[in-house]
Formats: sequence, C-alpha cells, structure tokens
Amino acid sequence: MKNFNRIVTRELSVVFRSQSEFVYPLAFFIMVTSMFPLAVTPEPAQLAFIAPGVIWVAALLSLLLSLNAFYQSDFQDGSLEQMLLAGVSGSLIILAKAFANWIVTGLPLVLIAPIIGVLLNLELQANMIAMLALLIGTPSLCLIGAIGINLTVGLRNGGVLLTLLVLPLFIPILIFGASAVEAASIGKNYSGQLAILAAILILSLMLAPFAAAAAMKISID
Amino acid sequence: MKNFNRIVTRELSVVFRSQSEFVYPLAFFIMVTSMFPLAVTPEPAQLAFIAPGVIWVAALLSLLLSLNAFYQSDFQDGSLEQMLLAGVSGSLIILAKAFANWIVTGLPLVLIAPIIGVLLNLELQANMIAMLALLIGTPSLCLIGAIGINLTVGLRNGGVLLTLLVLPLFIPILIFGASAVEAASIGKNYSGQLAILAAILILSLMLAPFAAAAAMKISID
Amino acid sequence: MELISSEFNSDNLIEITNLTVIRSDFPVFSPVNFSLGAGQAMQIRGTNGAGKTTLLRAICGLCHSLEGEISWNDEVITPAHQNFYQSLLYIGHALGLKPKLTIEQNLSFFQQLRFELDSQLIQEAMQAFGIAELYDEYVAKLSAGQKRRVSLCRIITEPVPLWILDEPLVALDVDGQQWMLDICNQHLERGGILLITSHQPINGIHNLRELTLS
Amino acid sequence: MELISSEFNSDNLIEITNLTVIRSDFPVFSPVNFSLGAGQAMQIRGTNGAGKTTLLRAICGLCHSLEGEISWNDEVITPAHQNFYQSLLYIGHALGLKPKLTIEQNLSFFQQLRFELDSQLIQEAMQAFGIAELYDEYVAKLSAGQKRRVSLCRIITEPVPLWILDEPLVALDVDGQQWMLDICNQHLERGGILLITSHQPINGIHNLRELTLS
Amino acid sequence: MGYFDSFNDFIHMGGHGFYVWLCYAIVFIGMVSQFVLAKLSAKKNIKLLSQYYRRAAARKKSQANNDS
Amino acid sequence: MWNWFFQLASPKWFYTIARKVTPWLSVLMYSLMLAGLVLGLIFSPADYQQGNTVRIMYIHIPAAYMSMMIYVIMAVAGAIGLVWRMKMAHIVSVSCASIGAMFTALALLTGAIWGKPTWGTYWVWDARLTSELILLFLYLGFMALHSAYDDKKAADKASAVLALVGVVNIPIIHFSVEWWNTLHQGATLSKLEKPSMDTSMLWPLLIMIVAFKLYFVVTLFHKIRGEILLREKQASWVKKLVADSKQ
Ligand code: HEM
Ligand SMILES: Nc1ncnc2c1ncn2[C@@H]1O[C@H](COP(=O)(O)OP(=O)(O)OP(=O)(O)O)[C@@H](O)[C@H]1O
Ligand SMILES: Nc1ncnc2c1ncn2[C@@H]1O[C@H](COP(=O)(O)OP(=O)(O)OP(=O)(O)O)[C@@H](O)[C@H]1O
Ligand SMILES: [Mg+2]
Ligand SMILES: [Mg+2]
Repeated sequence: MKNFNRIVTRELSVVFRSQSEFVYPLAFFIMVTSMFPLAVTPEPAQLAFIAPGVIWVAALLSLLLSLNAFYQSDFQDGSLEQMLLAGVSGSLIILAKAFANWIVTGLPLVLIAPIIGVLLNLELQANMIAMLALLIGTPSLCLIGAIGINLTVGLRNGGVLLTLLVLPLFIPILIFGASAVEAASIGKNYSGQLAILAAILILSLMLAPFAAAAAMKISID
Repeated sequence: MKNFNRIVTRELSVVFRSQSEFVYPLAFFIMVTSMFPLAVTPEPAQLAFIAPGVIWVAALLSLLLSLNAFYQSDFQDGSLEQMLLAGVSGSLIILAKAFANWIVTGLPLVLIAPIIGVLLNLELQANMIAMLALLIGTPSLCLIGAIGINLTVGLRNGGVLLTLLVLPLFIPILIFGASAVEAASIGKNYSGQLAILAAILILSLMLAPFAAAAAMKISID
Repeated sequence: MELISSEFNSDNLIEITNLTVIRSDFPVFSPVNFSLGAGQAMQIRGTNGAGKTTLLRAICGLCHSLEGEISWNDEVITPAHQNFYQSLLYIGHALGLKPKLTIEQNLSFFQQLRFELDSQLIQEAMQAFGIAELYDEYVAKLSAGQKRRVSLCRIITEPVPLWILDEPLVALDVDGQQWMLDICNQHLERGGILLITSHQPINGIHNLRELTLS
Repeated sequence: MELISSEFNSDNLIEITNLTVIRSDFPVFSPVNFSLGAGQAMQIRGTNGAGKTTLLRAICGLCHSLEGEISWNDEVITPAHQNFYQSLLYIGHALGLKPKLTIEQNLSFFQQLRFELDSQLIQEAMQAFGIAELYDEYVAKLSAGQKRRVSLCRIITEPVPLWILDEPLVALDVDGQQWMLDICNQHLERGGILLITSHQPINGIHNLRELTLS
Repeated sequence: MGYFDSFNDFIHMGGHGFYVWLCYAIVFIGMVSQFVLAKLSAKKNIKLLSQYYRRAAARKKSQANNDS
Repeated sequence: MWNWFFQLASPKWFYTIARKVTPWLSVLMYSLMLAGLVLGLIFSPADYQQGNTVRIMYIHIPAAYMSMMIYVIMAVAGAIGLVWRMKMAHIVSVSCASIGAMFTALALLTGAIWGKPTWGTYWVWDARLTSELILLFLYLGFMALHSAYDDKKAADKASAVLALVGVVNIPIIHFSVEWWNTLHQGATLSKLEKPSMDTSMLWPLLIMIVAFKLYFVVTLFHKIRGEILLREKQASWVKKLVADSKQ
C-alpha cells in the first residue's frame, strides 16, 4: 500500500511537471465531441439523440490515447524493470499506474461531461446519468487498457495494434454506458445498465491487474 | 527524387517487415465506425443519416493515431538527424514520410470505406462519393498531421498535445468531406465540396512540407 | 570518505549452476557455473555479443527461456523471489531515470520502494558522485555522463548486498571512474557482492575474479 | 587491410571561431577557437557535463542558440549548408539505426542518401568491424557493442573527409577499439579530418591535438 | 428425387437459389482453402527447414574457419 | 494417471500420433460431410415460413458453433501453456486461431446473406451479430499480436493472455438472444429440452455439426504438425525426418 502511494505520487508528479498536460485528454474529449455537430448535423433534436453515443465514444478514444504516454516511457527507460527488481509486485504497479491514469485522464472527463452534455442539448436528468455512468465506467477502461498497452508496448506501431486488441473489450462498457444515458433521456429505468457497469468494474479490478502484470513481464524480456 | 524513393522504400520496408502491420489502421477505422451503431442507434435510417460524419471522423482519428508510429522512433533513435546530416532537405524527408504514411494508412481506408458504407446503410451513389472524397482528403490529413507530430514529438504526452494542435486544422477537411457525402446522399450537387478538398490538398502539398521541416528542426535541438 | 555504513550478512551467497539462455533456438553462451560469497567480486568478460548483458539480466529474472539454476542463500530463485529482490541492485544499459523528474526525486522514489526515505544519504550519494549542486536539475537536461552518475548514486542510497552492474563505467570521466571503483571496494570490504562487466580496464578492485563467456 | 580508397582534397579546412552555446541563459563552455586541416585530428576533452556533446552538435548545426562562427573551406556555415553536409559524418550517442531493418539494409540506406550503392564496400566495412556474418540479422537483436559497430561501419561506407565522433569507443570491446583507431589513422593519412571525444584513453592516433573545455 | 421435382428446381430453390448457393460457395471456398493451406504447411516447413539446416551448417563452418 | 498428459506434452509423440490418426478421421469427415450435404440440400424439406433459405442453416449453425468452440479451446490451451509452461499447449492455441477466424467470418457471411431474404437486410446491429463481429476482431487481434512479436516464446505467452481476457465475450454471444430481445433466432438445439425441430431437418443439421467438428480436428492436426516441425527444428528427430524426406 505504501508503494502504491509512492508510484501514484511519482506518476502524478511526472504528469504535473508540465502543468498543462492534464488538460490534453480533456481537450481531446471536447474536440471530438464538438466535431460531431460539424460533421453530422447542427440540429438540436438530432444532436440530443446522438449525444450519449458520442460522449461515450469520445471518452473511450481519449482514454485509449492516453495509455501510451502513461506506459511506454516507463518501459523504454528501464524504470519498470527497476520497480520489479525492487520487489514491487507487478499487479501493484499496474494498479497504481491505472489509478494515476484515471486521476489524470478519467476524472476530468467525468467532471467536464455535463458541460458537453449541455452543448449537445442533453437534458438535465440524462446529463447527470451520463456523468454517473462515466464515473463507474472509466476506471474499467483504464484497467482493461492497461492489459492492452502492456501486451503491445514493445512493438512498433503498437499504438494501432493496441486499439485492435482493446476496443473489442471496451465495447460492452460502451454499450451499457450509452444505453444508460439513452434510457435516462427517454425517461426509462437505467439502474440495470449502471449495475452491469459496476459489475464490470469489480470484475476488471479483480482480474485486469494480474493479466496486465503477466503481459508486462512478457514485454520486458 | 532518388532520395524520396529511398526514404519511401525504407519506411515501407520497416512497416511491412511484420506483414500484418498495415491492417492495423484499417482495423481501427472499422472498429470506430462500428462503435457508432452500438453507441447511438442500430436503426438503418438513422444510421444512414449519421454515416458520412462517422466515416470522416473515424478516418481522421485513425490517421491521427498512425502519425506517432511513423515519426517518433525516427526522432528517438537519431535517424532523422542522420538524414539531415546526409544533406537531404527537411521538406523532402517530410514529403517522403507523409507519402509512405498515406500508402500505409490512408489508401487502405479509401479502399475499405465502401464496405463500411454498406454496413452503415449508405446508398451506392453516396458511397462512391465518400470514397472519392476520402481519396482527395486523406493526403492532406497526412501532410497536416506531419506538421503537428513534428512540433510535438519531443514532448511527453505529445500524443494528446498533437491532437490538440492538429484537429482544428483537420476540421475544414472534415466539414467539406462530410458535406460532400451528405449532399450526394440527398441527391444534391457535391462538386463544390470536392473542389475545395482538392484546393486544400494542393495548398497543403505546397506549404506543409516546409512548415513540418521547420518544426522538425526545432524538435531535434 | 566513509559512505556505506551497514555491514552485510557474511553468509550471503549467490550460486549459478549450468546457466544458459536460449535465443532463436541457440544457447547464447555455453553454460556458466560460479558462486560468489560475501566480499567477493567477479568481472564477466567477453567480446561484443558474447552474452554478458544477457547473463546478467537472466540472473535478475528479466529473461525468459533460460536453462539452469540460480540460487540465493541456498534457495532456488523462481522468477519472482522476494528475498532475492530485496537484496539485489541491477544497473544496466537503460538507466531507469525519469527525464521529467529532478535528480533528487528520481533517487528518493527508488529508495522509498525498499527503504525509508533518507535524504541525508541521498545528499551524500550525490556528493560522492560530484553532482550535489545539480540536485534540483531535471534529468532531461543532464549530459550522458551525468545521467550515468545519477543512476549509480543508487548503489549508495539503496544499501543492498548484491550489486549487478552492466558496464557502469561507460560515459564516466576519469574522476567518476575512480570514485566508482573506490565505492565498489568499500562495498566489498563490508561483505557486499559484486558482479560487473566492463570493456574498460578495471583497476584496483581487490581479488577481482574473472569469467570469460564463449 | 587497406580500406579507404579515396584521397581527400588537401585544402579541406574547418575553422571554429569564438563558438559557444547558450543554455538557460548561460554559455555551456567558454568560447572555443580552433581550426583543423587535412590530416589533422583533435580530441575534445572535459569532465562530464563540460559540454563536449553540445559543442559537436553545434558544429553539425543541430543546436540553436549558438554564438560564434563555423566555416568550412572558408565559407561560413549557415544552418543548412549543402557542401558542408556532403563532407560530414557525425556519430553521437543516438546511433540512428532502425531496429526493424537488418544491418545491411540500415547501412545501404544511409549510403544511398549521398553515394551510389556499393555492396562491396558495405561488405568490407562489416568485415572490418567483425560483424560480417551477422549481415542479415535485425538490428533489434544485436548487443550494445554490436549496434555501435554497425553505426561505425558508416565511416567506411560513406567516404567523407570530416568525421565528428562522440565517444565512438563506448561499448566496443578491446578488438573493436583497436580496429576503430586503426581506421582513424588510415583516414588521417588520406587527408581526412577527425574530431573525437572519449573518456577512454585514445592510444596511437598520430598527432592528436587536444582541446579541454571549461 | 428427394424434395425437389427437377434439377432446375434444385438450382432455383424456390427463388432463393442465389442466397443458398452463394452461402454454400463461400463456405466451400473458405474451408477448402484453409484445409489446403494447413495440409501444405507441413510440406512447406520441411522445405524451409532443409534450407535452414544448410545455412546453419555453412555458418558453423565459417565460424570454425575464423577461429582457427 | 497423468502419464497421458505428459505424453501429450511431447511434440514428437503428438506428431506421430496425429500423422497416424488423420487419414482415418479424414475419411470419416468426408463421408459425414457428403451425407450431411445430400440430406440437407436434397432430402430435407423447405421451411413453411422461410422456404428453401432454411438450407443455409445446415452450414450457418455449425460454423457459428465452431467459431465459439474454437475460441474456448484456444483460450484453455493458452492457459495451460501459461500455467504449466507446456510447449504443446501453445502450439495448439496458435494453430487454432486462423481456423477459428475463418469459421467466424463464415458465420458472419452466411448469416448476413441469410438475413437478406428473412429479415430484409444484410446487417442489423443487434447483440448477437455484434458480439460475433467482436469475436472476429478478437481472433484477428490474437493473430496480429502473435505475429508482431519477433520472439516465438514471448508471442505465445502474450497471445495466450489476450485469448484468456477475450473469453468473456463467449457467454455474451451465447446468451445475447436471451438478454436482449433481438431479431436473431433463440436456441433451437438444447440438451435439456426436446428439440423443436422436425427430425428431417434435425438429422442433417446434427450430421453437419459433427462433420464440421471433424473438419476442425483434421485441419488443426495438419497445422499443428507444420508448427511442430518449425519449433522443434533443433530436435534430432526433426532433422532426421527432414533429411529422410529429401531423398
Ligand atoms: C450476420 C448475421 C448472423 C450472425 C453473425 C449469426 C451468428 C450466430 C451465432 C454466433 C450462432 C450460435 C449461437 C450459440 O451457439 O449460442 C447462431 C446460431 C443460429 N443462427 Fe445465426 N447469425 C446470423 C444470422 C442468422 C439468420 C439470418 C438466421 C435465420 C433467420 C439465423 C439463424 C440461426 C439459428 C437458427 C441458430 C441456432 C440457434 C441456437 O442454437 O442458438 N442466424 N448464429
Ligand atoms: N537541453 C538542455 N537544456 C539545458 N541544459 C542542458 C541541455 N542539454 C545539456 N545541458 C547541459 O549542458 C551541459 C553540457 O552537456 P553535454 O552533454 O554537452 O556534456 P558532455 O561534455 O558531452 O558530457 P559527457 O561527458 O557526460 O557526455 C551539461 O551540464 C548539461 O546539464
Ligand atoms: N532478443 C534477442 N533475440 C535474439 N538474439 C538476441 C536477442 N538479444 C540479444 N541477442 C543476441 O545475443 C547475443 C548476446 O547479446 P548481449 O547483449 O548479451 O551481448 P553482450 O555480451 O552484452 O555484448 P556487448 O559487449 O556488446 O554489450 C548477441 O549476439 C545478440 O545478437
Ligand atoms: Mg552488453
Ligand atoms: Mg556527451
């Protein structure tokens, strides 16, 4: 637990060293969501209709994009192997890094989502649910993403291969997340979807660190 | 011109060394486009309505993602500076790399787009125009992307900063590309949009290599 | 200057039996046997590509597909053996430093993974390697030799018995090399164990044994 | 072994006047003046962080914010001067090799940027550095010293008069270092110019001048 | 014969011939090509290996020459 | 008791056994395939609703079953390889991938073509169809990952981890028709209940299912043998085999 804190602190201080860095994933999120009114339609009713899906797709892509920055340099400069050699268990390292990743990338998304919702004409109730769904869903994305990035980090063009491996695993979260918001926006019951998101989170908290740690050791060789 | 060919050949042989690599950007494109029916709506009429926008957003993101793999390692292992020291002009290097990038990433997108169009319920005429628009638009994306990546390649989390710099520049292409397809799908005239796309291509062919080369020299320092 | 204050257990013993590593179906070097006890040092020698780095990484458990046995204090090491990792420091070609953190932040992070934070010791270590004034400089801005010095500071800030150093003298200037070797000597006197490779001559380490890979 | 067949122009001359590089508002080293003509060699010396790498990169035009003047054959060099780049080879800490290409592919790519492809010469170069059997091995799989050897092959495959080598002896084994220095000597005899740094002693280069940075 | 009255009927499949036969054709092509590739792989690998052994032997020889 | 398990782990043993068994299995496969085709295409009746398009069922359902079964086999073999460090298990796992990907593609294509006359569209984004598409991506990811590594051992382990993680998709595919109300048919074959199908349609279907399984086993054995040769190239028995085959 002590080491968990230390790794998280270190990650955060690396990120916050150039203070503007934590706004990038956010900016990406805002940019992608605002591309849709331009590319599809600026009409309010239509926008509100596609909004849940767009918010979730954008969140998913922006988390995906942040993974590389969080893991790759640690592999290349040898600091991951040094942590392992200091006796820190692989799954703890993953857990700590995924947590830091979520703090830097996932949490800001959750906080900014309501504003995007307003811009896309989503109504209040649906907007709050979107935020809640993102709050439960994004940590799973960070954890599952950790598996993918650890499998591909040693490879050239790993970035795109990463996508190929990880997006299929993200899709259930996407479906339930988006459908929770959709249900809320037409006044239906959405608790089922949220419960499934929570179940996915628990499952990935239990399993993903081990899978990712195994992948990490393979990549280090 | 000789050196152009050499750099292109080298890039391609690096990429094709593991033969499956050129399918990754494609896979990303397919994956993102197929996320929308899941996240937004599976209904055919609605799908056809959002299809042009979705195809363009996905193309744009998949080109964006490929940039890092194409430029970063060349910076880090010092081979870019070696090319410069061999007297190859910066803009030629950029031109060659952007061309290779398009061959590997852009061209497959153009070829697969019609199939995606069918899945998203786009009709034949619109589908062909989508393909044509992508054919004219994607090279500009590669060229403009080269400027962004060369500005940001030395920085940690550069990936996301890149996005921030480049997406606004991509947006005109996005708007005209998507609206050409939209126009075609409702039977309107679309030649104006295509002409603008062509103009953007010519402009970026003339200017982007120089801007990107300047950015490259700044990043190498 | 007296730097290392802890005495190590004099029973410490690393034993390597018939160790080799398979790469693309061939063993990289012919099987290796040796054992090192407290206060002993060994230099691994061999031409470029002989397999020195591979051997050291295999001992650290960073290589798959190895054959043979490594044991530490009579316990066979399976890939993740806590006791062994508690007593081991490996510094290889990749230094493991974060360019975006300062020298001090880098060193204290690694120290805290295994020991309590001891700013005093970190200070002394930086002094010993002549980079004390740079303590709040970001590692990104250092020269090759300065980065190497930072990574070597860890042999002082993390007092463990077994040092595995892959070409530690690379990029160091003449003074730096001398300091480095002095510190190794002190380590050996205190009952430490040293496994080292270098293409530069290593002068003045007492009782340095040699093993040539083929 | 006679490796380098071309004689260089005996008028070649590089002149450095009052050169210094500003980093974070301070000059890294005090201004430097020297000139090297055909057949002359100079070693840049200095402690870690003295600014050797910075100086060499500045001469190659890879540094901004430099003050002073560099001229090649009496022409002042502005950042992108074709004549100068045609006659220059710089090999620094980063080797510029693509891990996903074979040794041969890497070498022939660089050769073709400035010269015609000459497989014979590439073959000879690999032989000279003892990596001839590895020619179709991917660079990713090579050891540190083998990679260094590959990058050094370029001094043979690209026959240019001015060599700027930043710590070329790092990671080379004893044989490799000897071969390297022999080739440097041949280069000087043919009217080449050599600018080199190293923390290891450089033995046997004739008339090696020294410049110590401070 | 069977369910159908004539061969023409069989091909026509009550207007759905196109779909049915397309499906069967795709499955046939897919499975047969996979099968042939698999069957050839052992043979192809034997050829590959005999080349490999020759090269390995040559390399060993040249190394032995270097040492002596 | 564990003897057979360790024997299985020996590539040489597996190679010889596979070589002996495959001809017999092939004969069985060919005859079942032929019987199934004749029964399905010629003798079975048309459906009262779907007409003759129902004949697509005899290949769609077996292909869809295989796509899922092979993924599970691939993942289990990968897990065995990871835990017991067994060479043979990785070989099985890797050899499964391309066959499984092919069956997944076939299930998708035949399903899509079947959809046109029955549902009026080639493709809808319902849960089962989508999850089957994801399965295809998982297979492709597995193969891409395996080929992206230079080192075979690392490639084996990495792709085994991926296969294990992806296994969560299999129950989603299977239960999708129950969890979401969709266009796609519910379960027609179930071990517990009496099948709702007429025997004249059930028999060809069952025969085709078995024939597809045999096809899988035979193809897998061929692939495994090729793979074993490549990986055991240092073993003396392979050297001998190669030398013998040249004469
Ligand atoms: C692209 C379209 C389609 C795909 C991807 C698809 C996929 C699948 C899959 C994966 C299964 C196995 C399910 C399991 O074992 O749990 C299956 C079974 C089945 N499919 Fe499809 N299918 C498609 C279209 C169709 C169509 C158009 C029909 C008929 C109208 C159909 C009829 C059936 C039937 C009857 C079964 C057996 C049901 C069972 O036992 O679960 N499918 N399909
Ligand atoms: N980008 C930078 N910004 C600020 N200072 C820098 C930067 N790069 C290097 N320096 C500083 O410039 C000095 C000279 O560095 P340089 O790499 O030239 O040293 P060097 O003589 O090559 O040392 P070594 O022997 O260790 O290779 C160092 O003190 C370093 O801290
Ligand atoms: N991943 C790999 N796959 C296959 N072969 C490899 C791999 N890594 C290293 N090798 C080979 O193993 C041999 C030993 O490499 P190693 O790095 O251990 O050498 P070394 O003794 O440290 O050499 P140096 O003195 O140059 O540092 C080399 O011939 C190299 O080509
Ligand atoms: Mg080494
Ligand atoms: Mg230097």
